[in-house]
Amino acid sequence: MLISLTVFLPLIGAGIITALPKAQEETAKPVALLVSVLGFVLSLVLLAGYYLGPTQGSGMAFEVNVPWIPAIGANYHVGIDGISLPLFVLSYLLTFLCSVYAFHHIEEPGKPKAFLALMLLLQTGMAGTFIALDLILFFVFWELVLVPMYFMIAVWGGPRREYAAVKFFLYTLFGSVFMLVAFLALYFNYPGDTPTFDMVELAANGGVGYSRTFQILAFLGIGLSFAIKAPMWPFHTWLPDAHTEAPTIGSVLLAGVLLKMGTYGFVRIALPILPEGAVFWAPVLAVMAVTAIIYGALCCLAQSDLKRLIAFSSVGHMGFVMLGIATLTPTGINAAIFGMIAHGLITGMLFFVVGSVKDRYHTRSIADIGGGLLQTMPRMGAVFTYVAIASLGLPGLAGFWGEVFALLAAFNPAPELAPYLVLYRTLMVLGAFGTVLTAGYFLWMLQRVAMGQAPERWTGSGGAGLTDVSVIEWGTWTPLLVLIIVLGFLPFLVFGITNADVTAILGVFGSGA
Amino acid sequence: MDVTTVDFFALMPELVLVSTALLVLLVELFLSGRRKQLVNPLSIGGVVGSLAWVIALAVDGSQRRAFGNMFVVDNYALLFKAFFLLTALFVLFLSYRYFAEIRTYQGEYYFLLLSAFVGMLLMPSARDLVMIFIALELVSVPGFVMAGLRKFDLRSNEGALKFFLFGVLSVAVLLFGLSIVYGFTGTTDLVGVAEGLAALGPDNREPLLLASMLFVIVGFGFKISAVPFHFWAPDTYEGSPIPVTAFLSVASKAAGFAGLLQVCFVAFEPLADVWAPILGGVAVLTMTLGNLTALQQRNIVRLFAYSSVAQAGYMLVPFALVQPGNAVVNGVAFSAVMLYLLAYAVMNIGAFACIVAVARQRPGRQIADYAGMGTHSPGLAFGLTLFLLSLAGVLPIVIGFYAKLYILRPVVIDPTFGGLVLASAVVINSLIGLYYYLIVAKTMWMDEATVTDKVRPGLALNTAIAVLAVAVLAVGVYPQAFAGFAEISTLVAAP
Amino acid sequence: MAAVYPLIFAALLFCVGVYGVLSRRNAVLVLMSVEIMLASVTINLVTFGEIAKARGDVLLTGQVFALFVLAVGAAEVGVGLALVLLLYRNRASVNIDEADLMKY
Amino acid sequence: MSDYAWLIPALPAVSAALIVFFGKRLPKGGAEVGIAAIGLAFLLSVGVAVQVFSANVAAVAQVPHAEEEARAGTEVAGLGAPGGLLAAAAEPEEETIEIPAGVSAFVRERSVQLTPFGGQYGFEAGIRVDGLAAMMFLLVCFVSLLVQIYSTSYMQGDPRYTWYFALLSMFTASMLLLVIGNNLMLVLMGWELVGICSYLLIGFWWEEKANSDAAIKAFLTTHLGDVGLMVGVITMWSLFATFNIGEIIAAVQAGTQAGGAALDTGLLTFGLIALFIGAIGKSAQFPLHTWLPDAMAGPTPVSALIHAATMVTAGIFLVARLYPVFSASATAMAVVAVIGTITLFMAGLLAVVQDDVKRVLAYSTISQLGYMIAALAFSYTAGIFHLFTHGFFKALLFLGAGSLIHAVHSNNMSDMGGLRKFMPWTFWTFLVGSLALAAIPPLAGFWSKDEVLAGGLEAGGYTGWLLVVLGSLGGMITAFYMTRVMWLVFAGEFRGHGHPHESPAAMKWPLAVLAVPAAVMGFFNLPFGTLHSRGFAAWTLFDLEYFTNHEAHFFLPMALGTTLLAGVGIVVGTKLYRQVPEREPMLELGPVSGVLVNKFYLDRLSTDLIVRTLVRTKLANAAYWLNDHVLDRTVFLLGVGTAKLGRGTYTYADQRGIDGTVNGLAGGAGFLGREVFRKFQSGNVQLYAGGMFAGVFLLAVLFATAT
Repeated sequence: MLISLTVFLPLIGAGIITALPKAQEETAKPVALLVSVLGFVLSLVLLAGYYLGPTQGSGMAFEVNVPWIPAIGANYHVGIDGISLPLFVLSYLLTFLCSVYAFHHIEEPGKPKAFLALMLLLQTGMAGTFIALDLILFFVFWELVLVPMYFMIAVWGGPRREYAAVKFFLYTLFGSVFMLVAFLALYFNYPGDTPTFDMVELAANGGVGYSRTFQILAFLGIGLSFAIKAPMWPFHTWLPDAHTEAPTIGSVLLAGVLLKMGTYGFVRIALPILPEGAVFWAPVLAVMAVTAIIYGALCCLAQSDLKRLIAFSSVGHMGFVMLGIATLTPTGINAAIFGMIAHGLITGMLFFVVGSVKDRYHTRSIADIGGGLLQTMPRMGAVFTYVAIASLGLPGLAGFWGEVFALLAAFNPAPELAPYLVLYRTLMVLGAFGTVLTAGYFLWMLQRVAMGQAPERWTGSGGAGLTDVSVIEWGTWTPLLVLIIVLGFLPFLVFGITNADVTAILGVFGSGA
Repeated sequence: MDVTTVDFFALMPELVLVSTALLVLLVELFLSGRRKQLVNPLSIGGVVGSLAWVIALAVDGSQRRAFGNMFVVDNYALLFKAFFLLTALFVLFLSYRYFAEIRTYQGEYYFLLLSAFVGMLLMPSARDLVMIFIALELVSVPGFVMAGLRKFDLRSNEGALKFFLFGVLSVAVLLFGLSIVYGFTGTTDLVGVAEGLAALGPDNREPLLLASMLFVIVGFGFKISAVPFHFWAPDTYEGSPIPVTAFLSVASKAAGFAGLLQVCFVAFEPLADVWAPILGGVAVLTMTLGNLTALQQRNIVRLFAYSSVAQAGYMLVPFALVQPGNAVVNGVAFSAVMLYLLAYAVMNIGAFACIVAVARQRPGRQIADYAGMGTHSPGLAFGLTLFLLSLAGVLPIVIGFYAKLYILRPVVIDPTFGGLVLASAVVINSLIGLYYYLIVAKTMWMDEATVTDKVRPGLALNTAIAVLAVAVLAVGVYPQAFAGFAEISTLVAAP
Repeated sequence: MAAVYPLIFAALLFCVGVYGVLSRRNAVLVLMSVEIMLASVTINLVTFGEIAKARGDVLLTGQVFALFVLAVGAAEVGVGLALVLLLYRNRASVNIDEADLMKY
Repeated sequence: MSDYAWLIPALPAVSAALIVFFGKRLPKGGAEVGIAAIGLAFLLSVGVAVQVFSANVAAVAQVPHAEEEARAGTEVAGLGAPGGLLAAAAEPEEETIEIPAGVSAFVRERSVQLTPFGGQYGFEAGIRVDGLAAMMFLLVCFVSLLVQIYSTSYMQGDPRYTWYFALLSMFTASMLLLVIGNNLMLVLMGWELVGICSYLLIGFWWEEKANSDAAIKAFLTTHLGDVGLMVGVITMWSLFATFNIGEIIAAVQAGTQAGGAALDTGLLTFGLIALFIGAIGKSAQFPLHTWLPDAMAGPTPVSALIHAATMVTAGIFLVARLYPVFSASATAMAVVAVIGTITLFMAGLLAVVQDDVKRVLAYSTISQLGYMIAALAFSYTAGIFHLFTHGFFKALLFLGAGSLIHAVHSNNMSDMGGLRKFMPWTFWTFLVGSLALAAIPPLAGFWSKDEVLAGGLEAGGYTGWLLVVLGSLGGMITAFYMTRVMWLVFAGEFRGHGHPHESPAAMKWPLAVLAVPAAVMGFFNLPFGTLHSRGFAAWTLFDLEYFTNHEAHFFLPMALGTTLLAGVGIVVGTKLYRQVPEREPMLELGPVSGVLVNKFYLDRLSTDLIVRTLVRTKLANAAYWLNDHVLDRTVFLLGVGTAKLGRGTYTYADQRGIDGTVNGLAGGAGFLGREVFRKFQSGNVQLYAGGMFAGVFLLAVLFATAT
């Protein structure tokens, strides 16, 4: 019961906010803050409950299984386990921080009422996807997320917002339609007697009864949708547009949580339910993942717009996450989940900083800023340098573990992938080389933005607008900064939670090294 | 089969409606000035009365026959009658303020509308080719006149003229086909025709017989504005008053489908392997052409004209999946068409209600007029956005999505190659469709408002929009209610 | 007399009607050609009615159907002429080609 | 005592955090916190060193000494006859001395087991203190302490004074973490942290683009090496299913892989070479050395600490730490030797033609590092002893250079000259440092470099001889360029502007303190008999059995030979630079032969022969040109190239390719709708009817054929 309350609380909050009379537009902000704080606290309670409660930190907890559409056998089956818990808490944390950030930072058409209602609706969609254990329920939450994000980009976005919003909407939707067809096919060809949409049951069945070609085709359908969402290499062209045009809070949530829905989908649905399909497609995923790392880095080198650069950087980072998943080993999947959390924190933080820099400089182009951020705004420059270094995967900060263990897993993938061992090892070396490229473009960006002499148009009179980090911003950023270090030094905080369930869910792949 | 016996109880809904129509015509003569508007509540009373009778027949539950088996009242017929009467109710809500303002021919309009609805009530109960022809004509002819009611507007009578010529032409073709089918099978009763065709067997299928079947389908093709026969739709929709457009796009199309359902699923069922793939081709053509042309429209009514053409394409998909003799798939396909019709009616009338509301203050009917509506009249904008998203049928929180899901179910039960092609066509077309529906939503919410006075739809329209919006959302969240209709509407299992 | 002759005659009449609809400029003449098509249908029906009567169909459905067709045809012509009159009054010409105000 | 060893890295880390948060408010701007912390750490490391060294010496004492005297005897015999030089080398020494059970080199390991994460192996963070680590503690803490004291005055008045000290403490902490870590993952962590600290320190004055360019170049080149390290660590893990160094060494010595299977030497060599690539990157060896000279852009104390004593030695430390694993694969050892030798010779040449005093020292560091790497290929003690002594006198030279620059405000030697009169302290300490570097007995450099060559000679074989020949030549070149520096900087009249003055006390005293070990340190590792078993070699031994079999040898003729070569280097240097300093730029341009010709009256045979072969072949300039245009160019092109490649992929593949198709599809749908279907709606009803009948006709045809 608690879990449904946590998920639908933001929805109720959104309802309350829309009900607010137009006169008190400003009161929407405290209400949104209150709702998101409550949501975050509840998610922490779930975290604690998961650990201390009966399940002792492994297996499914807080399960609710109530018939929803008996006609097609879809029921409201929700639950949380080691894999979905970290992402679930991350989504609540980011929404809480965004609602704090929203006090001063809503883009020009203002209208905080509508904006915050959309944000909370987005939060329900995101949280729902992570706890849904029924394919149709998962699909509903998966689609639900699109509408608020579409409006967020389309109304509060940058100059090319309409193009970006429509592209984002249609692109993701195109993928999800194939996913729906695959879900239906799964349902109707269920070998057991009573066809079901229940993920847990399908995972337990482990693909037995589905023919190999069926599994390959179904994996293609489902995989395509997830590949578009977690932008994998050929399907990523919506991400840079969506990010550059989205408002700051929009891109934080988009990068922080929405991208993870795709990779989470792979771990939760694609791999356990269609093992043979997974084994067939794994090398292709691995190749696409490493291309994403190299390709993303190369594109970053060519960027002149700061936000677009960070968007491409998340294509690279998600490449590492997908490489981890493509190895089909417990180490790989653990590394992938850790990578998701780390990427959520770091890239979310990067977007916050870039958003604040844009608010002050009123431009995102690196040439216009012309460097000297450390001079005009020392603290902002320091935070920016810190997060950029965290993002390039410095050990001791969160970014490192996800990457290094993904590479480690890639060196010896699951036994089923033995014929591809040489391919995986060359991919691993290429991926490792990718970290150099990543370091390259981040440091080059740092040099052009943070270091160097600040051009005179920003110093003296021009620099009046460049106030350093405000209290609101500190309030939003400190939790993230602290978490990046904490996770950097104590990676087992996340690994401890995910390990048990990942080993369980991957049982079907034999004992991956 | 005694032709003369008349079971009045079965005919009551139709009789009540006919008497109200005549009463309306007479009463309107004696009313003058503003009090002419009273005619609208009178006709609403008539419709409600007829609805009461339909419910009474449903409660009574027995299957009644009249006119020597030409007129049958069973649960399929009753469901459709209830559906038509509800649509009538909402069309009346729409037209209450519209016709009050243009102050012309109120009496005639309501008389024609009610007579058309009488025709629609006859259609589902008609189990005889003659009766189907008469019902079809009874629906079409008032339509021709209503389309031309805005006498002062050249576009209106041009649209009506086109509608008339196309209508008459296709009826002629239909009749020619019917005559030949009668010639082959010697009877006009649907079940009799089916037995006649089955007796012919698969080997000696005369090309003439197949051609005649085609002519019959052409007649209905016109009514539901499938592609080769849709040319009249955009011009007529644009020309006629908006409530009439709503009537044409929902009610008369539904009547067309009801007729087509009975003819195809009962009469021509043995030859299904001939006409099913061809209807499939027509369906894909209709969808694609309708959606692609709609992409370019600037006038909101013409956009909805093409959108209703496209929706007709979606509704034709189950027809393409019929397999001779396979009762399971046919049953599911039959109920799929029924359900999509219900959903389509709810969505389309809701959308037209909003268009009527806006058209009163911005007669230009251009999409650009809707700019910035999100700011000055958010309620209406939210309603219209909801209907648009539902028409697009891609998001799972609205009725449109489940309607499309049901169309695809027969495909998934036993996936044939043709079925898969149709499914992907529906998917791609929904995406194209989503684009132009989103464009309208976008202009409402994102563009700067050129005209900023608040749109006040007035009580009748507001209630209509609100009720329909709630229906769209309710079914979206809890589709179980929607699925319930599927079971009781299987005519195929009934005969 | 063999039933095939009236049928062929009806088919030919139907083609004449179709030609008339497609080629005539004047709206009234188009209406006339539609009436021709309806006439051909009635011939068809009556012929088939005869054949069915020979086979023992006591209800003469064919002939009854023909009567209905005639009645409905008359109604249609009435409505059609009203609309053509309306067009004439607004545009002082019944030339169909001019009636293309609404395009694309 | 060694149980508290984990405090050593912890102290500077805590001080770094304190300075970052509270530095600004402290009276001395956080410097005192830094110095106090590193001072404490130094004391602790001395304590640990004493405990470890005495334990090692005790262990050595327990090994039976019968053979000790016998061997000493053979050496003395070899002393007289020059032939003996070769004989000693060829005579294999086979008798193995068995080690009493229970006696082993001092290794103290304590670790914290963190909950197991993914898969079946646990992740443990722990410390591993042994002779090598103790030695490194001493070196790092001592040099870091002196550099921080030196910096209090050198960095006086810098706007980011506090941030500088925070960075220094952070750097020292990560270096010590690297040294103390007991598993490869911790080493990797320390490794990259040290890399980022050096990036921040090199780019400390990031106002000028040149500095941040140098910093990026340094970080990227070392990061390229780190990729090798990462691949190596992962290969080790896949071989032994553990990161723990102790377990890996044990497994290699037992010759077994993770599941007890026989060791796959192919994969092991691949892993070791990958690890060595990491070492090449970090210790600026042959292909990846281009970043070190540019890294001089950072403040000089930073160069002293990082680019002389500590960070650059990380590569050598890694090889030493995994020495048994490296020695298990002969090919890996050969690669180590070859790379080391090439670097030492090539860097030496480059040092000759530098005008900037810091660049001279930088190239000399690269060449000395080459010595250490090459030495490690043959004898463990030689390598790390040279590391130890080099750390001291190179730090001394850098700090000396720092005070020169501080006084003259310019790096180039052309602005210096005649500073002997103005800066006596710096002069004398600088002299001690350069003599030690030039390997003049009895200073530290002589003993460690001799140990290196002795190791090479004793091992013999192709690479051994390569080391001996190039090593001794390298020694001569080192002596030559150091004398050149001495003369250009301290002799003649002052050529710069302004008036140079002796450095303040805070800079003078560290120089003096460093001069002592530079001079004295050599005596700790005398290769004679009993002294050896109680000296440096015993202190830092990692494996008793290895220690007993690899006795240190002192080949007098070899030692004499190298000293003679060094003397020749000095004489030639003085000849060239004593009285003609103003024509110095001539030499760099390369027409040195012209200069030589004017000096006919010089002693033709020795100087011409050596100088002509050295300079006329323009070897130095060629090397420098090669380095600048070929290697640097490739790295630059790599950078620019990737940027261009990046722009290419972005515009063509991404925007035109994939995005283009997507927009194309949308545009196509729009076109189809606009141009084709819309036109069907022509407004003429007869055309409609025509269209309808065409459709009907088409359908009829389909119907007819359908049967």
